[in-house]
Amino acid sequence: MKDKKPMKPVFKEGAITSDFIGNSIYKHQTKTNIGAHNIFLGQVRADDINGKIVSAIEYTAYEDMANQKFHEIRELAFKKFDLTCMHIYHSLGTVKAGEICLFVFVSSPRRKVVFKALEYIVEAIKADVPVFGKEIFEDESHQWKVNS
Amino acid sequence: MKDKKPMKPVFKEGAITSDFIGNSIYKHQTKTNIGAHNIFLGQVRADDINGKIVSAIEYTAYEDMANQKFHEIRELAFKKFDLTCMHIYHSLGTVKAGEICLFVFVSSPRRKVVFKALEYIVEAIKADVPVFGKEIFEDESHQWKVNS
Amino acid sequence: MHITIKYFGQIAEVTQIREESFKFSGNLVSELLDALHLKYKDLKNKDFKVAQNQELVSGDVKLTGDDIALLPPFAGG
Amino acid sequence: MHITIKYFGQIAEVTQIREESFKFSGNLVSELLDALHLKYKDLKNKDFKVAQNQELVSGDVKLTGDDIALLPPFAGG
Repeated sequence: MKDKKPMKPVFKEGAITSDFIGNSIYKHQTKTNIGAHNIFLGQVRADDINGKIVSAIEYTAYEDMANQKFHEIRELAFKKFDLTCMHIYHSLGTVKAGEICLFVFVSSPRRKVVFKALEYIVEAIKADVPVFGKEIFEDESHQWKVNS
Repeated sequence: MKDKKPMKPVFKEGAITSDFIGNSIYKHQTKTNIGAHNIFLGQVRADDINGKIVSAIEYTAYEDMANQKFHEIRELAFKKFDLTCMHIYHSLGTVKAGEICLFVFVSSPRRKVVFKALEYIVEAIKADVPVFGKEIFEDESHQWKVNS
Repeated sequence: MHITIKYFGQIAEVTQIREESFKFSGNLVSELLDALHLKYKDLKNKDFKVAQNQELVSGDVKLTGDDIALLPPFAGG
Repeated sequence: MHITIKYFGQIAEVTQIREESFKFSGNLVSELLDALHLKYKDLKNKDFKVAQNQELVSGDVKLTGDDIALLPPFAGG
């Protein structure tokens, strides 16, 4: 049935700031068995869709299921790859074009594994986590984002 | 013969700070055609080698050739991958265990390409750039680092 | 039985509610979907997956009484 | 001719200098290396590559008069 281990919080209200990311990197400098970090950042694009420009994405999620899926992705990644640590943060609510909505951070003693692990985790998030994105245009109309 | 385009400075004296990395991320938030960033960080490990602990690595380089190689890696990566931007920073001099000595940052409209590009660039740096690392132990003896 | 049904994203735009307790006597997920399509005509133009108790299920799965969610295409990251 | 030779890392530990102007009358990189091995006996235990004008070269390449560098194993990143 459901895994009962404590889950790390993933969702953050609004954009993920560069200060938050810098600080997260800083905290890993005490872990002196780490030799390689790999970080993925998803940033909201100001896409031009038939002449209308995306100004922001408003994220919602089926939070209970999403947290469960993030947890499963996390557990499986630790099983598959020799990682020292892993952090996942995803925005909820409004994230403006140019701002960061996804921050995935993996660390390992050696580099080869972090590349594989990071891509695996990001692809799993895109495919398996019930997060929904409403692309808001500058004229306040909207369309729904679909991952490709 | 040698490429005469201007080269971006890569080497930095001492460790690369988390503030510098955070600030570099911040500067990309005006580039609203970017959808995905991928960042590699090399961190100095406090390896235990026959009971002696690495406390720092002292980096030197054949700087002219290294800058040329970084430039070639950069040009080739832009040719091979659809990247919006790319930044490479490498330390010279002393970097203590836990501190960051390599910062590679690639950005693209879409995510698939950043994973491939980042791994390509990091492996090319490790293989082709004449940088040398003296691992300093806590008792001030040393050995020379070799990339694996 | 009464089943709690949750709607998200563009599906919630169709239903105009995010959650409801739906009285239903059928056995299968597909039967529940038929009933929902009758109630919300515009669902037929929408792409969505169904989760029961937070796991994706296909139409031939039996209803357990756990929460059902109608999930439009995922767009995380 | 006089060739500028640069030494790095553990090779500079052997030679005790980082750079020298070396007077030499041979034609090939391998001949220059033979002369350097005579001058610096401990080079024979060391692993290194040779660059001429900042490009790696093998022993059978002709000397051009450009800078030669003896490069121990790379350890960037």
